[in-house]
Amino acid sequence: MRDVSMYKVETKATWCPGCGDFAVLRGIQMALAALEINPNDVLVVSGIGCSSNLPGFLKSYGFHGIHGRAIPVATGAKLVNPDLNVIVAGGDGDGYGIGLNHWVHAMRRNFDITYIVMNNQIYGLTTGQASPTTEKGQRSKSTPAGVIELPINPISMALVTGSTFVARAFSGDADHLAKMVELGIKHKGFSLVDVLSPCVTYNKHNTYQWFRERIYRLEDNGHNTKNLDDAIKKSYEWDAKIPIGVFYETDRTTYEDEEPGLKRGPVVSQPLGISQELGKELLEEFE
Amino acid sequence: MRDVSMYKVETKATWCPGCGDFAVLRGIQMALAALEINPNDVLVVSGIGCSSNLPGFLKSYGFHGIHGRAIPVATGAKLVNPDLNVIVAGGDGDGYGIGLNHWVHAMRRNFDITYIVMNNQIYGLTTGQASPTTEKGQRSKSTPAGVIELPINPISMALVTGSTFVARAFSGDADHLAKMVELGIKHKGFSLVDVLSPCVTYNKHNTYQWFRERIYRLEDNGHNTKNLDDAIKKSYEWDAKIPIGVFYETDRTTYEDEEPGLKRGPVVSQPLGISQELGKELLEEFE
Amino acid sequence: MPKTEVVVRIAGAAGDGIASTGESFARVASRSGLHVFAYNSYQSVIRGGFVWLQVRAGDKKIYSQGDEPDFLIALNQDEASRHGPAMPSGSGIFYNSDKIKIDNSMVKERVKLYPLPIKDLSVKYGQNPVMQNTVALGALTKILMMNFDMVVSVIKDTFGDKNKAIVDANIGVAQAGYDYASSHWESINFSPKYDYDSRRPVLTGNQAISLGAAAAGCKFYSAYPMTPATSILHWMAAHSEKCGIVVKQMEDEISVLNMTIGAGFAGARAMCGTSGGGFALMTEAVGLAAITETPVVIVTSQRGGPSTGLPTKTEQGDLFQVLGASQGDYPKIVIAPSTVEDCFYATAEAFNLAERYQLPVILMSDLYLSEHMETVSNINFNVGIDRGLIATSNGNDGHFKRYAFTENGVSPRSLPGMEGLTHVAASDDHDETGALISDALTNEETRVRIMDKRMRKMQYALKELPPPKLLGPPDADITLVGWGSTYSVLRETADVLAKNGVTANHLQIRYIWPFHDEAVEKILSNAKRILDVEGNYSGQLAKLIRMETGIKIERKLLKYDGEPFYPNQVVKKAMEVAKA
Amino acid sequence: MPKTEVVVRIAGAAGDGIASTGESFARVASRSGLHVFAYNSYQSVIRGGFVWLQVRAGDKKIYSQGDEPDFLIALNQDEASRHGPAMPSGSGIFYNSDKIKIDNSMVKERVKLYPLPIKDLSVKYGQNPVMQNTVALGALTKILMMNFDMVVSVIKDTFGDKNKAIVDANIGVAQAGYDYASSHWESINFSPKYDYDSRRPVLTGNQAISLGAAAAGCKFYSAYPMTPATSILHWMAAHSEKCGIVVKQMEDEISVLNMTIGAGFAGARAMCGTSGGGFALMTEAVGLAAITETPVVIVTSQRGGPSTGLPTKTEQGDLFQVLGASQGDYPKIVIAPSTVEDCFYATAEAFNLAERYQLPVILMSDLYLSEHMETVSNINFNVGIDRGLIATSNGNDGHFKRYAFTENGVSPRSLPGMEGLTHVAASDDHDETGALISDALTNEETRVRIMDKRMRKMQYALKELPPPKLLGPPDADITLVGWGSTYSVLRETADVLAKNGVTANHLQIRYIWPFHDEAVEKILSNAKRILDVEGNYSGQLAKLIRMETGIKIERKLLKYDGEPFYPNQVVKKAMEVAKA
Ligand SMILES: Cc1ncc(C[n+]2csc(CCOP(=O)(O)OP(=O)(O)O)c2C)c(N)n1
Ligand SMILES: Cc1ncc(C[n+]2csc(CCOP(=O)(O)OP(=O)(O)O)c2C)c(N)n1
Ligand code: SF4
Ligand code: SF4
Ligand SMILES: [Mg+2]
Ligand SMILES: [Mg+2]
Repeated sequence: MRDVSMYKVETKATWCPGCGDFAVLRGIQMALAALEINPNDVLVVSGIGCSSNLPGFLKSYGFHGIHGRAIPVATGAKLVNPDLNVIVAGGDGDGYGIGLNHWVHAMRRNFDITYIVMNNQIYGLTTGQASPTTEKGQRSKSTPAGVIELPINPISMALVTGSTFVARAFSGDADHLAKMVELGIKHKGFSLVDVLSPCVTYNKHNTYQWFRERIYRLEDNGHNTKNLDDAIKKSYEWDAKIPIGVFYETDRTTYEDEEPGLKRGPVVSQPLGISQELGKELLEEFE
Repeated sequence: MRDVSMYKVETKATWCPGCGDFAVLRGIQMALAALEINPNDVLVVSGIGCSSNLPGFLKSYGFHGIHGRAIPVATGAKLVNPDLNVIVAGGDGDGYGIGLNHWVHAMRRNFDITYIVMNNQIYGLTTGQASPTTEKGQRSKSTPAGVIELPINPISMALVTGSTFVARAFSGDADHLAKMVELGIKHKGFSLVDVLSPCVTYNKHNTYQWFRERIYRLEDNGHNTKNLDDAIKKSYEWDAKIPIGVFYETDRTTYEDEEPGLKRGPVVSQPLGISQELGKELLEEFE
Repeated sequence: MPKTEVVVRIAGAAGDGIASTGESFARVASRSGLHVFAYNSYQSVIRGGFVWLQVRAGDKKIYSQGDEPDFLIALNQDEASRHGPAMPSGSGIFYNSDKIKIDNSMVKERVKLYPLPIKDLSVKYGQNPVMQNTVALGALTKILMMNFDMVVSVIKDTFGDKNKAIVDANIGVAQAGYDYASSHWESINFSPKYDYDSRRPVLTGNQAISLGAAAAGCKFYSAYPMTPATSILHWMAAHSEKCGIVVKQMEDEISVLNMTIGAGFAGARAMCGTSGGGFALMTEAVGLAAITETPVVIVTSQRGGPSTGLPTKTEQGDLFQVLGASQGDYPKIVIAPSTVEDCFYATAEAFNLAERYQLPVILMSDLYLSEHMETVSNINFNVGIDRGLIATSNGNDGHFKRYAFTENGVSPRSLPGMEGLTHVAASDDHDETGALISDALTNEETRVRIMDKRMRKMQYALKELPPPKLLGPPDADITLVGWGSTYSVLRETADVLAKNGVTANHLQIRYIWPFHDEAVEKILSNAKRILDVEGNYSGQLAKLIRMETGIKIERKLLKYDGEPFYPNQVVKKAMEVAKA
Repeated sequence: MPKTEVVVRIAGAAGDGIASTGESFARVASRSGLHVFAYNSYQSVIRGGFVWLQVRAGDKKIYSQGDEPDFLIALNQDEASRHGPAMPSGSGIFYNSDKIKIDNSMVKERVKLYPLPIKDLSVKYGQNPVMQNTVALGALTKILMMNFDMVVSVIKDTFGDKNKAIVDANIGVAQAGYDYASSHWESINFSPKYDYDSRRPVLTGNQAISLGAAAAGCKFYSAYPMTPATSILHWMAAHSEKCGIVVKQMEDEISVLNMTIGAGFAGARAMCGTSGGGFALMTEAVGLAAITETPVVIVTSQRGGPSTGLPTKTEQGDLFQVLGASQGDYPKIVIAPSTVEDCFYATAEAFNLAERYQLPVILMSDLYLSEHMETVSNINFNVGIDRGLIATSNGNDGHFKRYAFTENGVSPRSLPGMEGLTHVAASDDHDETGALISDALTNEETRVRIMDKRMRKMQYALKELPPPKLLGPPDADITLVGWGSTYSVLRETADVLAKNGVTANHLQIRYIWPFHDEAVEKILSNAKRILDVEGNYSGQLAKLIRMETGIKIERKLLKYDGEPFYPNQVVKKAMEVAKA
């Protein structure tokens, strides 16, 4: 166990007071401390959104890219340097909206990264439009008459697409949140931690209070995290009861472990260039 | 029942002899004939790929757009003219690769369109790279050592994302294929017909023969198309036995039926412009 | 002489309600018959940061937010300390004296302090922190000798019938501020021509774009939220049912433009909106609209780049992104409206051009133009609608030549649903009927003919589009050159220069593409001294002008710090150049 | 005088094995010591269509596929009828006389017919339809008096040790063709300097790019398949393990470039490749690379536009797409290699520039350059590697100034994993440490300084990059101007003109950005007559030249029918211009 202060920086988080994302920041710091991972060996990648500002508030390497494209950046870094602990942090709009395709494909590839989504069911930074997880009927600046589409269910999507670790946490339960992040980082393979992280400014429906009335922990419920069917069933629960905890975990060879280009170890540590002999051999194919 | 020749054009399909896509073209023509839909009232939209050339070989309105973006074009047309019968036709690369995000979001929105994917588990037009549905281990020009990621399972993704009609067909069973397309078009809401449509040139693994050895019809099996859990379970079947037929069908209000902008009917038939009175009213908000 | 113009700055943090207070003041001024111009400087953060809004109001047309303020309303200590010391002599500062400490040592000489004991004044009406804004608003209107009835009417209209308690509370605190000011301070010598019968709408550029679209019969709007285009989406969504417009927020900007193309293809007048990063994602489909000859209108409102850059700051840095959008050569029209009023008309015009030439029309705005508020005098919803060539059945079912080779490159189009006019619009190149020439039917000659056909539209469009005119005396000492939102500050500059004995004229490039090379060359080669004024690093318009006319503009005033130009800054530079 | 150069055209349908037959002939010629240049004209269809490949071989450097062929190998009746009648007097046509009917009435005078009874000749070796190609190849080598051993060695190397039966069958049919020719026809008077000890590699531009990347230490390559860039992906994937390169086909081009940026940020030399439509999708991330100062190399190989356009045809139509990519002003380097050999070196150079200046470097190729085959004489894998500034720990943990303001704009960078040098790279604008200035810490002054810092890289890069030199006599009658793949045909044109008594020189623009304005202006203002030769509709390079130098090139030869320039065509236009 390291001291959490190792992972702190001077820059103050600019989130609104009460924003759920503070708990996520703290959860990541606690998880890293618990796992004794050196800040130098961590790369936190994000897109754009209130939530995506997170890397700037944390001591580690960070890449705060463009909206929706955190996962490709993160997996590019991971593929050339698998020794890095790569965490992706972002919002529901960023990840389940514009960036959903990358998320889906990363899950089936089983890159060994941890994806933490601060799911506030709203577009925060752009001042309150419906997001892909906004509930049907909710009014927002872009849906003044109410949303008329079903929300994305990130848990069930992750389950059927091949994510090898699928969990949900809640910003109102900070220690549990930290634990989920810790398990996600420890898991070898793609791990999703969907965090219900209230936007106190723009989402007046899915509030801390609203969640508190519904949330329960899967682990208190004897849920079997090895059974995909059970996990899928649990993933549908929402209106009356909302489960948090690990839905599912399984073992599958990671992408990096099978990648032919990594047979000799991380490519960032390999010498550059081509020997004259290898060069000759390569050219001979064309003669 | 109309004459299938109504839906034919002079332009010859340019697919390789034996390509599965011929059966899909014929299936669409048969379905339209059976449903007695006038060619003028059909819009077939596609992206880019061998399969996406389909609109050019069929008598109807067509839009052969850019790679991966058929669904947005189709839903744009549908939203302004819900009277059109809108069919989207394309490939696995087009729809489950670059275009997957649009597909997922269209399903949860439940636009009333029919999406036919000619799934040959390969990138045909670009001469044989792995596609999102290429099986693990398969060699291709881009994966000479074999694919190292799990394929997308379009059926289970559609099921958990809210597609209200989910079916699979096989180009080697043309009449059944036509029936699936017909049911898909008849269904009010988003319908997916994933067609196993062999690429005889580049996919030497998933051949007609390979499928024939495995394929069975769900309807011969007493499958209940109203049960989501059963459908999801069936969706996992692949290696030994491969089901075709309707996996799931359900009723849900379509997007168009709830869209506030369509309250007065198709917007393409509405008069253009703003009366001076309405204009005054709109301006008053700013005074 | 009494002042006839006043500049008020409100400064605080995000979440302090600055924008709505500014808007209220603007509407009060407008309902008093004044012209108004307001600009809000804010950051990409939802709470906190340093936000300030500057409103300028007077009885003549106002061209910018002005330079130094006459009044500051400071909403917190930070902002008081940041803006206070820079306030010019003769100005005044309103502030909540319960929370903010200012004394005369902190400000210049002759700066008047207006401490407001907010708690006392608002205690009766509840403890809402934004009450301080309304108190200050009340006090300010008193100092400006405005009619308090207008404050009441604006508050009523803002909160509506449903919120009687809120309306009453707001009127109460405003009145308290007004009364406190009246019993403690003198009004200033401000007497513009008030006129309580004329009320001009106070519009932002985006609101004008939205209204222009509605006027032109826009039936479809799609967007993915992105500053500074988002408020178009908000207006459209709010007026969807009323105006019969299908409004769709999509999953990304790629789907936005493709969907808009689908709507345009199906026969609806269709528009979408975004900013630079979203436009980058749209670029592929811009070429699709062009090759399928589908009419669409795309609004892109620029902000500070590169990349996410300064997402809430203004810039005119995307000219080459728009000109270079998508691979290959293809026809498109690019218009840069110059004022809020022009946003309305340019948008309506864009729809006509898109349908007449069957191509994408791109409207380039920027944060400053899209988001600043202005009183607008002349909005006429009767904009004239020209849908271009629509085919009628030729009885030749299945052989419709959608892309018939014509003199001006425009071919009659059919819309899905029309009898006997089926055809396929393809992104692969094709012949007159739409059949692909990229595959087995390859044909070099047809390729050249179809390219030439498409590109001919540009020659004809150029003939139709009015060439730029020089504003001001033709033989002026200096010619100011700009595009888009700098129009206003250049107009103002020319006026100020005239007062300083320097004659200036002004060349505004409104049609960015096709480019009026001959007209511009003629104007500029007759200019005595030229100053190019642009909100970007590299002088993008100047580059375009050189590309099209060969004329190199040596003197440039370029700004890329995120803030708009201020009149003084432009005047100073223009004087330098004029005297060089 | 005997011919020392021969042009062979093979024509058939997609799926007929034309490309591999062409390649075999090219390799036979190369192993005989000849120089070769081959171009394949095909369509976007997997089977059928009209495909033809033209190989030109001779004992001097060959600059193009040549004009009229000396020999046609017609693989089906359609192609025989299409190409046969145009064959010039003195040429010959090989064809399968079992299936194809040609007689003398169908061809010009003195066109020799070489009917091959394929069934008889190949019956021993099975009924594979592509056997006809190999029979023809055998016959052709006899007519050209080539050494049959080279045919044997190429067949062996092509099919490898594992396929002895196939190797034997192919050698058998080739021999049958050779023998049949020898007993039925005369050889032609073709005697270049054969040299069976020298064998130059026969490379396409894409293969040279791949080798150049490997030589430069590329450790990461990502792509989404897109003609004409796909063959880079194929080479990379096939050599991933051997060369230690991580190769990833992604779900789209957006993820491709973002992933490449991630790899570059993590410290690998990283590249990606695409064509115009894919590049459009990448544009947003080009700006991201620039503002985060992440080195990446992007290859974009142009094809016929707009939109999907002519996906298997060549064009140089994306210059402004690349220049205008992404919003705002930011530093980038754009290189247009001119030959296959230059593809190798320009790619290696791109990696050095990307790391030295910490920015995106874009290599612009086109289908013609990427896909045509050429013998290359001079490939040296020792390309020199310069990784630019890498930080070492400053003992000041957490306060690393990743974006320190420096003289030339380049700041030492740290790589994830390095001790004590953590920082966040952000797409929002930021200060020296990387802290955002788009939010609460807004700062106009810092914004200007960081913009200036980034843009200074361009001034320094321009100083480093060698300015273009005029090739040929400085006082020539005509100056040919071009970029990219037209280099070769312009070289050839200059030679032909010289033979016709017209002196020509040649200005090749290799660095598209930053642009060597002074050097180009100097060269062009001294030119007598200028002819701009480009493969696009609008003369994009000419526009760029005018934008940067003010010089308007009045005479242009523009081609946008999908096919490359042919020497005759350029020579004809150049003669016209030179004599005007
Ligand atoms: C290409 C692009 N489109 C749009 C935007 C504008 N934008 C910034 S943040 C955001 C949504 C943020 O929502 P989410 O990811 O849920 O984050 P939150 O602010 O709610 O934490 C959008 C649409 C952008 N930056 N880039
Ligand atoms: C943006 C973009 N990227 C890449 C391509 C190249 N491309 C054309 S078709 C295709 C894949 C086709 O695969 P699929 O959709 O499965 O269709 P199939 O040919 O197998 O029927 C690709 C990658 C393109 N046209 N546009
Ligand atoms: S707007 Fe919402 S998500 Fe953004 S910082 Fe505030 S509370 Fe958090
Ligand atoms: S390449 Fe494959 S998918 Fe394409 S036409 Fe041929 S068989 Fe069909
Ligand atoms: Mg959110
Ligand atoms: Mg496919």
